[in-house]
Amino acid sequence: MAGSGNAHMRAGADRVLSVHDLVVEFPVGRGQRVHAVSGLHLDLVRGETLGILGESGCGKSSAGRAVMQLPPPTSGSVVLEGTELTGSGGRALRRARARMQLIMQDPVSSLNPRRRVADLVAEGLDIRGEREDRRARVDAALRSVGLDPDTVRDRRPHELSGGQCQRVCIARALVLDPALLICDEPVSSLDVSVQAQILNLLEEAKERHGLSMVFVAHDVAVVKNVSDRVMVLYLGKTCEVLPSEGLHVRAAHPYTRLLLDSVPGQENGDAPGERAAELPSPVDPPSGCRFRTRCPWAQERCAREEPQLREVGPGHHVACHLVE
Amino acid sequence: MRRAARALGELAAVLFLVSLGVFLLVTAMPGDPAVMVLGEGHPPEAYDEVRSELGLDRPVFEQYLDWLASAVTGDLGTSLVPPQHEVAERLLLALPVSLQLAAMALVIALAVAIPLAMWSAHHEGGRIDRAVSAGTFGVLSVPPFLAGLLLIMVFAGGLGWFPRAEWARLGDGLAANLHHALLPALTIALMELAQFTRVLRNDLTVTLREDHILASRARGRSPVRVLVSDALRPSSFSLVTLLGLSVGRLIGSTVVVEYLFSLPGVGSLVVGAANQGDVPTVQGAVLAIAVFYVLANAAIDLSYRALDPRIRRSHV
Amino acid sequence: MSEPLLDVEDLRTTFHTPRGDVHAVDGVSLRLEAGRTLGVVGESGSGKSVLGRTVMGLVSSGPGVTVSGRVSLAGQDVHALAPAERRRLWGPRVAMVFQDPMTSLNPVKRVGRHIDEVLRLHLRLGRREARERTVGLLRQVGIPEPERRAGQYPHELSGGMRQRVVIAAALACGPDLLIADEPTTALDVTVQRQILDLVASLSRRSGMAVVLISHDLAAVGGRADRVAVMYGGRLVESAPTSRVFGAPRHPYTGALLASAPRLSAAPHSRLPTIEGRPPDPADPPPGCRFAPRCPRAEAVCRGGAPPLLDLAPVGGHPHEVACRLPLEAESTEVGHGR
Amino acid sequence: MSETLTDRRTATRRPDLVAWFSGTWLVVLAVLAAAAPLLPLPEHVDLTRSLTAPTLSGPDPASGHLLGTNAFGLDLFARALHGARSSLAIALAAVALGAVVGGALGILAGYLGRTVDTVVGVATNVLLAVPPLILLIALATVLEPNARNVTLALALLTVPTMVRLARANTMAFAQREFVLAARAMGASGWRVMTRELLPNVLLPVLSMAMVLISVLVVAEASLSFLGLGIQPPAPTWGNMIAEGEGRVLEEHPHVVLVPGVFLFLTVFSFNILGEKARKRWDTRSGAR
Repeated sequence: MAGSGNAHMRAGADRVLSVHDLVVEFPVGRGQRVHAVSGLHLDLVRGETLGILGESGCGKSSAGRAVMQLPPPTSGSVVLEGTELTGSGGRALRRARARMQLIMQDPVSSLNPRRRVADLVAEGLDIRGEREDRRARVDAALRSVGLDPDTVRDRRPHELSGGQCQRVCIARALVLDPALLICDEPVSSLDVSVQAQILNLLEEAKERHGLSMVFVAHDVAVVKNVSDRVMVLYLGKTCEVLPSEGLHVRAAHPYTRLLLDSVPGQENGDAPGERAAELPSPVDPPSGCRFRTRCPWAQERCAREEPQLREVGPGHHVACHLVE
Repeated sequence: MRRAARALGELAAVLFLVSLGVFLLVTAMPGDPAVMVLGEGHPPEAYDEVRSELGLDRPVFEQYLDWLASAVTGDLGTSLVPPQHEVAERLLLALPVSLQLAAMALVIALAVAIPLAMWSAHHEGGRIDRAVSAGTFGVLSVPPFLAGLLLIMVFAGGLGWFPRAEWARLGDGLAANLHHALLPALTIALMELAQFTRVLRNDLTVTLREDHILASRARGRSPVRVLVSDALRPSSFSLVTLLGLSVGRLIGSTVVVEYLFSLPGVGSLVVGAANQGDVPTVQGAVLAIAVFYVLANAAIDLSYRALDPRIRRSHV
Repeated sequence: MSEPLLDVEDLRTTFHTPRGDVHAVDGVSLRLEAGRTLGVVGESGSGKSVLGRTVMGLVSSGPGVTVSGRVSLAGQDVHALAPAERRRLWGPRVAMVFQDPMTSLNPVKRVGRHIDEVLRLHLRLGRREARERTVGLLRQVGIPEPERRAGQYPHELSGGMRQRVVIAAALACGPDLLIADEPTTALDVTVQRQILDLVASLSRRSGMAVVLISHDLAAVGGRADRVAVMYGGRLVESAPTSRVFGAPRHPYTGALLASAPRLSAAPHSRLPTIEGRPPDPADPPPGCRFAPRCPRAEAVCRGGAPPLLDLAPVGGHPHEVACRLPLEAESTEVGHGR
Repeated sequence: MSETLTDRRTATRRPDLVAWFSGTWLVVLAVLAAAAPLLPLPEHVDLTRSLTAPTLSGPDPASGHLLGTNAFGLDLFARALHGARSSLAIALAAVALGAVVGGALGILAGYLGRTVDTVVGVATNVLLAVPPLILLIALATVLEPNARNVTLALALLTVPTMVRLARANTMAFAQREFVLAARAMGASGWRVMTRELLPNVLLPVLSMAMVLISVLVVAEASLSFLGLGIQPPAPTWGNMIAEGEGRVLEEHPHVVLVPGVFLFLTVFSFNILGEKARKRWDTRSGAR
């Protein structure tokens, strides 16, 4: 792709989240800007999980945080359950944030080291001034993520393992009864055996609370496992949107194919590989299709013309000139 | 480039505010400078005359601008206390003494601290390391005036190796000059030496734990080579930082030690003036020291670039 | 069977800490023949990195550490050598690549100097000659414009390029054995593959043996001839790669394979998990370290450390397992990969 | 790996004895200093009451002057304890004041950034543009040399260090994900500063305060030594040491050594405890 367009957006009312033309840029001095996310569209139906897949620097984390308005995007619109979030400041935004919760990559760092588990889980309630049943709600949340309230309640984060810390993070998100969970690489700092526990936990939580989820990660197999739809990003642009069912067979975009071929254990000798190893600078992204500098099939047209997302199958959209 | 302009602007703002603060010292003074000049029992006409001569009858800000204008051209006014010397002249006479002492102290401190820190870091946790660390802590807890008195007691009094309180200018011969300067310089150096050793040693032990040191060792380099060529340079940032921080302490120690040894430097000048309430002299000296100090720190900030290629690129 | 290049016998590395002795490596034995690749797999805290460093001799007995057992590299007992002699091995005989290419290059040294120095130290090359060899090595590890790159500082290169530099420095003196400690963990997936391909092709070309340490079974799987699985400082299973993936015998290996999400599986399928948490290295459980988390464990497993026994049919490649109640030979059909 | 582990071992085992000694010395000194007016000590300040006492007598418990007397026959032990009263009180009050003001400004500057940060930054730089002792001398030239003014001047000296430390820690913690998490749950800026940042910034600030106490004890003594602090005959360690300048020192070294040892042990103890505290709690030094 790395192209633009909104052909993959769906009609219909039951949308928890819809994001239009999201742009995130950071100044890096000398008048230059990092183009972290450039014109992203996405929508999310109730109960659905959207996986956002990409490597470091593709803008997947920036996109997740811009939806949270942390910090607000450079431009674009984010509508959560019918409420426009961009531009709404201060109190209104803080209230809306309770409906969407963020789970981050490093569970140890996302917990204030000086506070106890019970207070960490109750933090959202305290902020909202919801004092009734505080203890009972905290205990229920801890139990729902598989922690025993009596043993962990008075511990501090450094006394817990990474997996347990991530459970605490999930508990404190769930206690607010959100509609949307944004998970930013929630398992990439965990060992494989712990990773499976957390993934299962997220699935259970989603079913029990009727959550919708945006799941940002770099691991194809993990994303495929938790998602209904997968969106592949490269240098801030969308390459491909497709159902996760059969993803490894149907994926059509050269970049998605490269990702699939790079999965350990999937190496296949006759894959064309890629041209140059270097990731272009997000300060000065390539013209046309942003992936063209690494694409083995790139043509002259790819430099000139930016590909648009086109439907190539049911619910399957690709932004590439070469895919039929 | 924009960063450099910004830093320069901030430097100017700081110097401006410092000069304003230094000037305002007069207004904070409890007594009346005119009375001080005249002494008790002066005729009233003379009082008004002195006041207008000193510019005290004009608005404060105007006085400040005047003062700043003359200060920039090198005129720092005259001392309030007889004999009413030009402040700038006295400063110029005193400056070489202080600079020599501070420079000698710095050289001594670095010459001892760098090898000592490397030796100590190399034997981290060992007997040598513990002895060095205990020694530096001990030395750090002896303020320079106390250290100076003890050194005088032993080397000037008991052993009689050094003069106790005289100064020989360079004109009197290099040997005499060094003979007189060594004991005070050593006094000043002690605390810097201990501080340098401690910080550099801690920094080296951290650097020595980094992956690239392990990688270098894994390529078969000897521990001493690793210490000198792989660890010392990354650690030298903190040494430079430390130099910046030590300049302030160094100036303080020099003041105290000059006073203690009765050496004709800026320190003796400023302490004497402070004790007599001679505000113009204190003002002039403080302004000069502050300008020197700010510029020294700016120079140190600049030297980071030369040392760390990562900063070098991001700054330009 | 030929004389092995690397022969490790009952290696133990113990750190003495205020909390008590930590048995980071607790009785590991393994062999590696010249030109072969051994994968060492384990989760964090399994002792795999300490094993690599102890084999290399970077961790050796001293204040706070005790190393016992024997590491024999091309016939020389690494831990019996004087420090200066051991250093002479590092570079020409054995070299190491570390996990994080951001920190394993000295930030204030130019890229070329990292390689230059090794050449001049071990091969006693002149300045000019070393410089030429450096450029050649950089080209060999796939760095474009090697002349220009050699003059740059590490922070001017991407992570993947930096790891290539680290590899070039490791290969400079043509070692017989390369120990790569999580060489791709800090890198992106697509770059990860390039680096692993590079190590494999270099190994093939120069007949260099490789110990590939990783937390990711699948990453090691495609590159290693044999895989050794570590848990709690011990080897629990060691077998030809296809056997480890196709018919793991240790319950831990089986569970580890099963808990990784598979590309071919349907979305939202629940993953089998390993309950509990890894053992505390300062206070490990008695007997089999995995017993507290093992669904098959019985009283006998908590009795004493299970020995590492060869369960392979006569004549086959050894398939060693440290388990009193191993999985059936063909019980789980786990496809290679995910 | 091996190095870290060994270091942790030696670091926790070794200095405990020294630390215990330091703590004991400070507690004993503080108790004696607090109780000094109540203790049956010989005269320490009033020259008219020491006319009959021996002058410059050496330490001799039998004479009733435990550590000897000075040139006016005033008892050195009593003077040292009364000196400790003013030294400790001034240093503690100044550090407390500096920590509160500097800490608050540092958190505000670090979290709010922009204008607040610039203003606080320039103010800090102005204070730092004059070397500490020179700043003290300048203030001493124009201020009445009493305990209150000395305390205020010393507090001013600690503010820039505290601001920088608090600001650096605030900025480091503000980047940590738990602050982002709190904001994601709708926490206001005030809540983030007081509930998330303050508890984390407090420990490094407190440990820095420990280190600064020793610096201030030395600064106060230096000022007194230069004749610019509290004036004799009211005792401070600095002006007591100043009494030993010149020939007195060689003939009667105890005049210098008695206050010198008090000063040394106190500064040493604060240094040891401060360093211990800093090692444990400080994540990021405030140095530039």
